[in-house]
Amino acid sequence: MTRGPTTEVTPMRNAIHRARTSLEQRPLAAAVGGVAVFLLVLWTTPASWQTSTLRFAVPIALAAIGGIFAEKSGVINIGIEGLLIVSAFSAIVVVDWLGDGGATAGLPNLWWGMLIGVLVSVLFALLFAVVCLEFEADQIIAGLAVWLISLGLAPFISRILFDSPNTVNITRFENVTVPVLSEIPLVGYLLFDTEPQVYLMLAGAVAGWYLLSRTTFGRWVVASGENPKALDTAGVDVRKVRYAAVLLSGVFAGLGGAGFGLGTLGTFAGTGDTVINGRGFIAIATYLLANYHPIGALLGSFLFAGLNSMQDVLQAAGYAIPTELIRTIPHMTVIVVLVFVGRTRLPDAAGDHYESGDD
Amino acid sequence: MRDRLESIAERLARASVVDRIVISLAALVTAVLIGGVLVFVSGAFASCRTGLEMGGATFCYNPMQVYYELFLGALGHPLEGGWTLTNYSLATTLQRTTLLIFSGLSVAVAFRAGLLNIGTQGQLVVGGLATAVTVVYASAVVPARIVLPLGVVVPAGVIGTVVLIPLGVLAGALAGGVYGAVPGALKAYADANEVITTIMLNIIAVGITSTLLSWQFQDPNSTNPQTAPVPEYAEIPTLPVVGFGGRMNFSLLALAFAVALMVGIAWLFARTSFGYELRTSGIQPGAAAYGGVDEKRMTVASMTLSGALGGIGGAFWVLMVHGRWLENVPSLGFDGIAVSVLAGNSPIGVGAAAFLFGIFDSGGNSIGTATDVPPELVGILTGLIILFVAMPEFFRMLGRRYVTVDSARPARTDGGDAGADDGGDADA
Amino acid sequence: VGGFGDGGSAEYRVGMVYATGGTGDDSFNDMAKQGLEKALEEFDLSYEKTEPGNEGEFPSAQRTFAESGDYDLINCIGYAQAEALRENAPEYPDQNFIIVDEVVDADNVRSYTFNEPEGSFQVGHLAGLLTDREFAAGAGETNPDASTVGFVGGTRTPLIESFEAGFRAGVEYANDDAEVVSSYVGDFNDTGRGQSTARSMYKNNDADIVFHAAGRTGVGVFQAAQDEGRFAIGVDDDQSLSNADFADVILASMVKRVDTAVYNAIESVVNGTFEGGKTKALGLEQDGVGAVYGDELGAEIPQEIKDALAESKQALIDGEIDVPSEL
Amino acid sequence: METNTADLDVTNSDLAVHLDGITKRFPGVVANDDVDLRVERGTVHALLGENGAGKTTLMNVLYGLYQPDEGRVVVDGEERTFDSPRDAIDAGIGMIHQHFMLVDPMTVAENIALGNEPTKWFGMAVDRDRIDREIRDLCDRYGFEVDPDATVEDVSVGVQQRVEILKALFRGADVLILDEPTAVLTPQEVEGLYDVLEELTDQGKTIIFITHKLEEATHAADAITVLRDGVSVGTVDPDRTDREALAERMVGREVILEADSDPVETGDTVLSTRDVTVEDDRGVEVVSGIDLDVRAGEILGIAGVDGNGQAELIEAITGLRIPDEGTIDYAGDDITAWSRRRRIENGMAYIPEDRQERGLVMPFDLVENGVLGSQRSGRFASGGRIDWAGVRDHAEEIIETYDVRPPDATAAARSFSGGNQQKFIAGREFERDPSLVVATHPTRGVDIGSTEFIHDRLLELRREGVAVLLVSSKLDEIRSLSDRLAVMYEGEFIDVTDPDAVTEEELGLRMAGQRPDGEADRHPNPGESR
Ligand SMILES: Nc1ncnc2c1ncn2[C@@H]1O[C@H](COP(=O)(O)OP(=O)(O)OP(=O)(O)O)[C@@H](O)[C@H]1O
Ligand SMILES: Nc1ncnc2c1ncn2[C@@H]1O[C@H](COP(=O)(O)OP(=O)(O)OP(=O)(O)O)[C@@H](O)[C@H]1O
Ligand SMILES: [Mg+2]
Ligand SMILES: [Mg+2]
Repeated sequence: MTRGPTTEVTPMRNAIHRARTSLEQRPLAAAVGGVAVFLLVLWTTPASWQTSTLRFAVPIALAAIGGIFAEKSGVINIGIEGLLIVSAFSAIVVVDWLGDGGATAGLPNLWWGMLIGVLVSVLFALLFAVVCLEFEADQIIAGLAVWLISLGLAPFISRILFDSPNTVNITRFENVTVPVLSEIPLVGYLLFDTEPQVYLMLAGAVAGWYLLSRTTFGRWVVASGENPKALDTAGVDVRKVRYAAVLLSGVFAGLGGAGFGLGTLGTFAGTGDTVINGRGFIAIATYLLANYHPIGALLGSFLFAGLNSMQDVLQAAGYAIPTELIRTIPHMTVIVVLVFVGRTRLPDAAGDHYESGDD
Repeated sequence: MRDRLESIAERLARASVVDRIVISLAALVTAVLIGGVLVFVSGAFASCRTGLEMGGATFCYNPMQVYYELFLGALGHPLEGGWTLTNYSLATTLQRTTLLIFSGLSVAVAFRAGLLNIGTQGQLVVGGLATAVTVVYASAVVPARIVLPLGVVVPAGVIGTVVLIPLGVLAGALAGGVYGAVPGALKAYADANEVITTIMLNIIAVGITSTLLSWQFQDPNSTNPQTAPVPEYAEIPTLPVVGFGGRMNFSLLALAFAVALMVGIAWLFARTSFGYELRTSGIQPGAAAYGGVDEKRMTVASMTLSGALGGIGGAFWVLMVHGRWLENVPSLGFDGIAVSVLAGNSPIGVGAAAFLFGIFDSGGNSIGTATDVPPELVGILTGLIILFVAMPEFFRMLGRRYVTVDSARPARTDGGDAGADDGGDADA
Repeated sequence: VGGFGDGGSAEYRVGMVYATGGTGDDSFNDMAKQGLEKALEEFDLSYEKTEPGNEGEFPSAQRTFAESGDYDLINCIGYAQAEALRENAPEYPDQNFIIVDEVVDADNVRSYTFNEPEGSFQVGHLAGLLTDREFAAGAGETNPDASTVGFVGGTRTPLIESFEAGFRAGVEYANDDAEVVSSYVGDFNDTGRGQSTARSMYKNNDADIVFHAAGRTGVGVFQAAQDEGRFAIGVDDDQSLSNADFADVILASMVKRVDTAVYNAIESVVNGTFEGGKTKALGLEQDGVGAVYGDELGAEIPQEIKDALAESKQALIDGEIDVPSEL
Repeated sequence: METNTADLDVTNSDLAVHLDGITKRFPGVVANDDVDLRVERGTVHALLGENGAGKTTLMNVLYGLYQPDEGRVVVDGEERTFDSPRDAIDAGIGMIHQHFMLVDPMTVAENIALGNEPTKWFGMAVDRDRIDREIRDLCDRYGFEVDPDATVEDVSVGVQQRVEILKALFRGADVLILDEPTAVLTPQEVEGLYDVLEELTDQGKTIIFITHKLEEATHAADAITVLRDGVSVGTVDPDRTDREALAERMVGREVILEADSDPVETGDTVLSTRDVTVEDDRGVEVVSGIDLDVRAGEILGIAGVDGNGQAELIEAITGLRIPDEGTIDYAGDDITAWSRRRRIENGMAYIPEDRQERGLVMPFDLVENGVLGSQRSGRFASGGRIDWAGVRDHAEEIIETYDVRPPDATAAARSFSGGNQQKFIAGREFERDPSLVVATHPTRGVDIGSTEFIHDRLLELRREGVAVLLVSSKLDEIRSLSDRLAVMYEGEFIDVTDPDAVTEEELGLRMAGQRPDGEADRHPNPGESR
């Protein structure tokens, strides 16, 4: 996107890089290790922190998975922050409009909100895709524009509808308990007695992983980002693949934004950076950290969401910590992660426009 | 003769400067049009006592009025009675213009070096605090008056102005520069993507400065999160005769300084070795390295310069606008991105774009007070402008549709074509 | 160029400069707006407003109104405007201003302050009494094993800390053993963080009741209360009415009658009785602050508790109880 | 123009491909002008022509990447319109591009199946077993050896080429187009390729083989069509023609196929490296303990197949890469730790391998490009300011002397053709008043006229006592110019010799890793691993 990679590698980073590669090569060991760490964390931390973490991971994880598809296909979508904003906002507006707590045409209004939220997000992604793929816009700048437009549009509409940059409150999703599974010790209450958007996130991560690594489409996405010309000459329309990938990033980000809005927030605050508050950017850092692995992105989102909820827990527990400084911990983490794991290689053609027949 | 004219016209059309200006203007117009439609349509969903009845709906907002307020309100409504040049709205517009020139230049310098510095905001926040703190502490040690050899007594105020303002600006530039150098170094030596690090550093800047504030620099006489005020004489002085009055918080001197800096940066790019190396790095890092540019150092240097410019922006925000540092810094740095993008990263263009966004800011206030249209409209317009500026192809395509430019482009002779020697078939 | 169908001009004009966060916060700013709206109905009045995004915009927002000279009164809502007003008021000696929540010493400014610690003491007293008992109403119930209550603040400023100070004093007055946990989210608009903070108080600290002074962030506190089946106490407005969705967990609200202040100021301008240079302190006695029981749950609160509160109210008015305004 | 070859008549045979009157124009260029091409089934058909003659363009038309402005495409007797490669693939055409179209981080199998993946579970998953099975079948049938699970970036160029061929066969191609398939191969690998082609034609496949090397065309093809400046100048039978006649047809004039360099007095050692070891971006050691000396007035050539460490060695010498071990001495100074700028300032000129990435700033005009590298030298700058008037004069001088066309110093570098770009770079570097010239592939992609000019200037500099280090993969070029010749293989010098003392065949063997003393080759299968 800007400068190419530099040639030097710090030894520290090399070690981490090697560790990561070796983990990637031994998925079973990685899985077992991951589960062990996971259980340890579950066992030693308060339950309220765990549920908060899970809920706050939703927009980060799903936006990150969406971002993976776009970027893997060669389109850096820095506008996912904007997609989170519009989807969360429109979902809540739709629920309020159809009637809080009711159902329309047999479908609960909350799910209508979800649907429309995703749709709006996809529309914005489509706008972004057209601008980048048809008109050869610089992806980073177009992405920033999408963010800025969303940042203005949501409170703008909110003021017109509600006479306030903040929307009304709606009744949020309720917990869905899976009968037997929720009885599993340690993880049952967390993973199988939770809200729909959390299930969506878990399913989304698995679906994202499957789609990317097991299907034809996934292979095309990878090829389109690494060497679009190769894909083109293999008879696949690169443009279509990129459209699909960017729209898919709209779907995932939409699920994340709408799920977060309907399941966790129940209201949309439009002042400042809005209630999304940079979660889309954290999502980008998350998938870079995860080296574009959807499951990795899920785990990474736990890290960031967990750090974020940690401060609330610590404060409530009476630790006198300077809040302002604590708030920056996740962001510092992002930088540290980038510095030490920065070897994440961007897809070769990421950020470049591709025109079939160009030499 | 016609050929000649055509070739001149062609050169003009291809000249990138003209290209950029046309595209920027087209983007502005398109964004304004779309914004107008948005305003009009959204008026149907707003509630108002009286509005335009059309097709069963009531349209509450008049886009013409909105733009009237936006553009002319920012100048103080020159078409209405009782207008004076040095009015408050225009002062606000120019105040913003001045500040946006600094942050726009900051972004432009980095962009030209191929670095997307989203971190001007953070650099401005940090630089501003450094300025305020430096000036507040230094003003305590500035001597009350100095007696020059001839017996001329220079009062503290004058000394203060002459010493403290440059000192404050320098402090801002230094702090901003260091804070810009950080992502530069992370990029150069750890390959950390600067877009992400600068976004993060913006948030971290808020955390750090607010912690510093509550730890040490909070004005004890105030409950607002802010530093103690700098002495009156350390604020940027206004030109009493031609300028805007003191309570306008705008100084023509500051604007002049900003413009001078703008010209200086343009000169740096065009005339100096450093500027040449910076531009080369931005366009083609491989070629820059080949040409003897140490890419890592250039990354750090350009980010430092960029940060310093952001820091200067913070310094002027402190010294010209508030006379102190406040915890909630307006989004001057983010607007700087828009300014620079609209200006095509050209330093001189930054001046024009800054004026436009100055109008947006001040006119935005006008919209907020004089109409019921949500002032967030300005944010949407900014986003739309950036979006359209980012897609020059869109306007080129439009242009090609309506202005037929047939491919009169002369065929380039392929020098040294072997066949050419003995009159073999020419290739075109 | 005017808007479509511009109405005729009214006799009086006021300018509103809202506190950051703006209208729609369901508390402080909306209270001011209610006062304005009441005045709009009763007088031949028109208004313009600005909603500055941060403190830096206050000086110019106030000045924009003052420069035009068209306004009979400029209402500056929120303590954060005091600084700017201290500079501006002398510059425009003929312009009438009011400031809410702070005192500005100028002949053309009328200041309205509220005794937040007194009101907070009242709800603290309520919380302290309830946390010890077994009490279930609406969607919430207390946990009789633990006597913990919580406080969630917006940003950590002296004003918000004075809420906590009063609340703590009230809790202690009711119950020496009750514990108060407190947390400042750092934002008046982050419902998400409000939610997770309060949830942590309910779940980890076994808090029964959480009082918030956090603007819109407080919505998150109500959500957490509903999720966890506990109680919350609102602020500024009777939030069991303004946020009726949460009426089943809002025990009470510490109201602060900003609307009264705004309305009275406008009324005095219309009547020609505006008194600049004076401060109106609104406490329990003036009904400027106070505990208002929740619309839905109020009826279920035991009478003896209500009696105790009435008693302490009188004691506060009589000055028999000293409430700290700082932590 | 008199020739002693008889044009082939292939009108009435069984045609696999018939391109009829194809014209393809680009802005300012007619790349193909009414070209006819008839390719018989089951044969190898060579398409011969100079750089820019239009060979690739013609094949891109056949492969559906370009749509012809005029003319018909007939495949298997049926007229077809290919809107995209997809259509061409469906019609049984496969293309192996000049630059391989492989996705580096994907595996061999993934690349082979790309775009044609068989699926299972109603399209829900790629059927990897089936892909593996089919690849194994293909390998058995045509005698290939590839590891389907290897990552493409880890296998040698030769193997990558097999992968490309397999990719075409995998989608059932009957006609295979190979665009300059030998450019990146060692002579031995080229032989292997010929075997593959034979195997393929035996099984009924048709091959179109693009090259501008005469001997390849005559050696491998059953028929040769020559293109010149976008025009077809006839199809000939290789058995009834000779190299000189073909060359004349291709170039349009008589060609001298040898450049000569008479020996010159050599002076002091200008450049010497000792034990230089370099790692590439991935941390793999690609240059292992190289010792070399270049004296004033001498051209030291480095021959070798691309990717054997030449690029990294040169980058280490010119200051673009830090060697991990060893020292580099230049004009008596140890410059190992010197910056690139300092090396430039001390008279090191460098024609880089990649002119468009490194040698020129493409959007800058030639004036601005003329100062690249000298932007801080006293000649063009003082006090940090660049003297643009002086720079402009300099650029115009280069343009004039080196016959850069069009002679417009204010045109952007990217608007010049490759050959003219190269001439400008050569001019800029040669006119630096250098004491050492490092030239990498100085004539790659440059036509014969410009090549001669650049060669002449190099020899002239050598006569003036400049030391020259020349890297090239063109054997004839490097043999005729060099005074001494080093052959590089897997990061080491296999041999340093007098170029006249070895035959082209011996050179080929050394480039494949065989040492002159007959010492056993450390890597019996040179191409397989890097
Ligand atoms: N996409 C394009 N746009 C403009 N001109 C082009 C394009 N592709 C090829 N050309 C021009 O068409 C002509 C023929 O090019 P082509 O690539 O077919 O040559 P070639 O015979 O394959 O040469 P080489 O041996 O160098 O590969 C050249 O002058 C080239 O500049
Ligand atoms: N993709 C392209 N788009 C536009 N113009 C192109 C493109 N490729 C080549 N050209 C133009 O075609 C012309 C020939 O370029 P190219 O480098 O292919 O020529 P060439 O035949 O290889 O020349 P030379 O023999 O000098 O290397 C140039 O004027 C170049 O600007
Ligand atoms: Mg070719
Ligand atoms: Mg060429």
